Amino acid sequence: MARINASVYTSHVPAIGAAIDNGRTGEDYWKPLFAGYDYSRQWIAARKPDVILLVYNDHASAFDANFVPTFAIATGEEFQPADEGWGPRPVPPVKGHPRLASHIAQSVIQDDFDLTVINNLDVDHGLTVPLSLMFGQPEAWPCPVIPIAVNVVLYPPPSGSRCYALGKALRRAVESFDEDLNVQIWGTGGMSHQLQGPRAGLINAEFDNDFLDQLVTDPEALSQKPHIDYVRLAGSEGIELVMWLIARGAMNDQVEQKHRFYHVPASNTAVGHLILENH
Amino acid sequence: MARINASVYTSHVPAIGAAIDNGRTGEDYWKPLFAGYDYSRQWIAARKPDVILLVYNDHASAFDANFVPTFAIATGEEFQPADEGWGPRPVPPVKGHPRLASHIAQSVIQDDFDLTVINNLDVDHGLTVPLSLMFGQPEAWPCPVIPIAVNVVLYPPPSGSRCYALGKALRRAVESFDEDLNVQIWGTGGMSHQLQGPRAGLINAEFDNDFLDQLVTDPEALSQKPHIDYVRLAGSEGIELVMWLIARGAMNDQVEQKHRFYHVPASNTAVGHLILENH
Amino acid sequence: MSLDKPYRDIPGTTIFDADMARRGFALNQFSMSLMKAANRERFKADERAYLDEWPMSEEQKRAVLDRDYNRMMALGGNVYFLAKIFSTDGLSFQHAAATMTGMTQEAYRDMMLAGGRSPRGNLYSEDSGNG
Amino acid sequence: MSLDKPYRDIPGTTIFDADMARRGFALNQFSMSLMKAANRERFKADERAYLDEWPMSEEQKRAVLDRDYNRMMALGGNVYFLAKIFSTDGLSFQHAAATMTGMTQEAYRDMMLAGGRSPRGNLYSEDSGNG
Ligand SMILES: [Fe+3]
Ligand SMILES: [Fe+3]
Repeated sequence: MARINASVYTSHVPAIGAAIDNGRTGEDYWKPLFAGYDYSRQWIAARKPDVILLVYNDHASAFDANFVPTFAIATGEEFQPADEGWGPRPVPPVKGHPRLASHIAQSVIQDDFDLTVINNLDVDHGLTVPLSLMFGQPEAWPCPVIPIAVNVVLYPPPSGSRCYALGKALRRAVESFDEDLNVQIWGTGGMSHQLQGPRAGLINAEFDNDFLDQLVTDPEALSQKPHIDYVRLAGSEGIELVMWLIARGAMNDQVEQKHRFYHVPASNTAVGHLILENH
Repeated sequence: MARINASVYTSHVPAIGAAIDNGRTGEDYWKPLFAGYDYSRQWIAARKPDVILLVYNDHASAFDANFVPTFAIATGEEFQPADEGWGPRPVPPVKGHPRLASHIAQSVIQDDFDLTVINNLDVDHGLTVPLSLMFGQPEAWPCPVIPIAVNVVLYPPPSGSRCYALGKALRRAVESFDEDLNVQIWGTGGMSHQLQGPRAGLINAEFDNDFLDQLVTDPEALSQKPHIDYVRLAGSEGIELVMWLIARGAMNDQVEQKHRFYHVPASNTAVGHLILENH
Repeated sequence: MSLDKPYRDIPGTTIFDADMARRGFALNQFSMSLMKAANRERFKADERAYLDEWPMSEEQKRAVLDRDYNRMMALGGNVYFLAKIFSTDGLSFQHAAATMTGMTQEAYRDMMLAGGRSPRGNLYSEDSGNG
Repeated sequence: MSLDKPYRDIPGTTIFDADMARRGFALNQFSMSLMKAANRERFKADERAYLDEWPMSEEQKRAVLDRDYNRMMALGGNVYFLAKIFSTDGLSFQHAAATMTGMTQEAYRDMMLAGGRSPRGNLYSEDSGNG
């Protein structure tokens, strides 16, 4: 049977992707950020997953204003890096896992989550920047990835508790798959940031660190946090953090924290990162 | 405040649209079918709705195999009849109600239904045939329509109980809208039919009539009927009937039945029709 | 354990589930492409050449060329997508349904006029064929 | 009663909700169109003419021509869509964010390096402007 053994949480700032792609990771501005992922690259080399469920959001790349799915899962064979307006990132295509993805779709819909099922999907920095942070710059990504796209652009996104419940449904789906697979689930986006309006540049380190604490120790209570708290306290784009609750919901109540990192700034954004294991 | 006062249920067979569009409603084959809607056209002329929430499914017209939303709502200004392969039906464009539709989307997503929000959408026979049956052939449809599209093509569709619960959420959304509007909700598709394979042509009049009975008197119990019962007993396309539960869920527990009609066949399909009012 | 597929024992019926959709993706997208008049023309002019533009299996292409709808469905086709093929041929849903049952269109139409195919004997595989 | 919009009292912030999305639909779709190189060329060659192909309000077109991002957002634009405009101009997200705040890009960058804009005084409209 397939099992979710670990989860990774990380911001997915586009400027991080650009720094990697342009060989600028050694610059003073970027060094402290990438140092925060040194442990992570060793950890994942040692605990190589067979498949990653990667929870992220599209940023007006694959989805336009005409079609906004709250939750979507991609069941295709391969996903190309999206052209976000300056050419696609020079990273490998992302291989999917059609059989597991189809199984999850069927299971989770029967569990009363109203997924949109997608086959082909171009994946933007929301999905590829976390892969780069964790795996560096390989010729090919080391394992298949199942994209799970969440609307956090058009208000309202799904509630924190809905996201947390989806995580539990994803876990049930994975555990009913008949092949032995070591599965990881990643939650991406956040932490505090606001990219728009006179308040752009808001960073709330206290909010972010409380969120990191609570995600590890009391995710159930954290899942009750209303949207207004995210957008008011963590910035209009800080709402991306609800996606972390999907990954956390798929884990045990009690987890082991293997790594934690927090850094300001990456461009306009606070960067947070956690690695949690089930035991 | 807006209110859902009545609901209409009807099959949406494409051949019915063709019979209307080609002036063949007086033929022996079609006469008994259209006679079943005589009362309905008078009823709706007397109880003219301000807006209709029209629950239907797309039949590989607007959505291809790459994008399958479980529940979608269309918030646009106007929807064109889809070209289903032999030119669009010669019926008026369908006007939307963007303000109410946006309000419903926001409300229902906050109520933990994972809607896909669509702006522009070409609407196929699933939506236009019910309009033709109820309104005949006017120059323009007499009121705005909000399309609510449900996946019943890719298995699994949403469960009966999920559909019934969505109806209740739609009602809460309508009742929190700040304008006085007389709203109807229509559930379309079904009844028993199978369009594929050696078992094509299956009609189960007993199943259909039991469904009509129970929809009126005990929808809560009916909503528990599992998918396998629909596809086994009412044909692979009989599963469309789950969409009637959405409309029924938006009504009172106790309703007044104004009209009931059942007829076999329309092409490959059994035709069922109900009009229910709240009091 | 894997997901139950209790619908596997319904006789004469293919349920279009996520596994089938995966298998039939290119076949269904090819069918969808026939909603555009220009593509219909190209398909009619040279069916094989048009099919060869799609990443479909040889089996799937053969089933399309043969207009074998039961085979297309066994290979992941869904009837609402495949409808674009028989529409291109100028044929009705009832005609296509008849061919899938192995009946003549007349016999199928008469069966429908008489109330359709009976559920009796047609609900479970073990009692299929008696209906 | 109507839906609460409790986010209305967040200072300096436009929440892109369904009402805003409706208002900004054409503006956002225009922005999306700039993801294609050919459209970027046409837009650069004659911005006004390209904008006139879209069913946008005069106000929205004016805001685009002026690169007034706050105005675009007030008229239903969303920053991820509008990003296609400043990308076409060869400008970064940080540059665009700076213009929205009325700060120079340098001052904005320094603020970010020093830990970003403080939440103090920036959470509720009544205490905005003190931050
Ligand atoms: Fe993001
Ligand atoms: Fe239908």
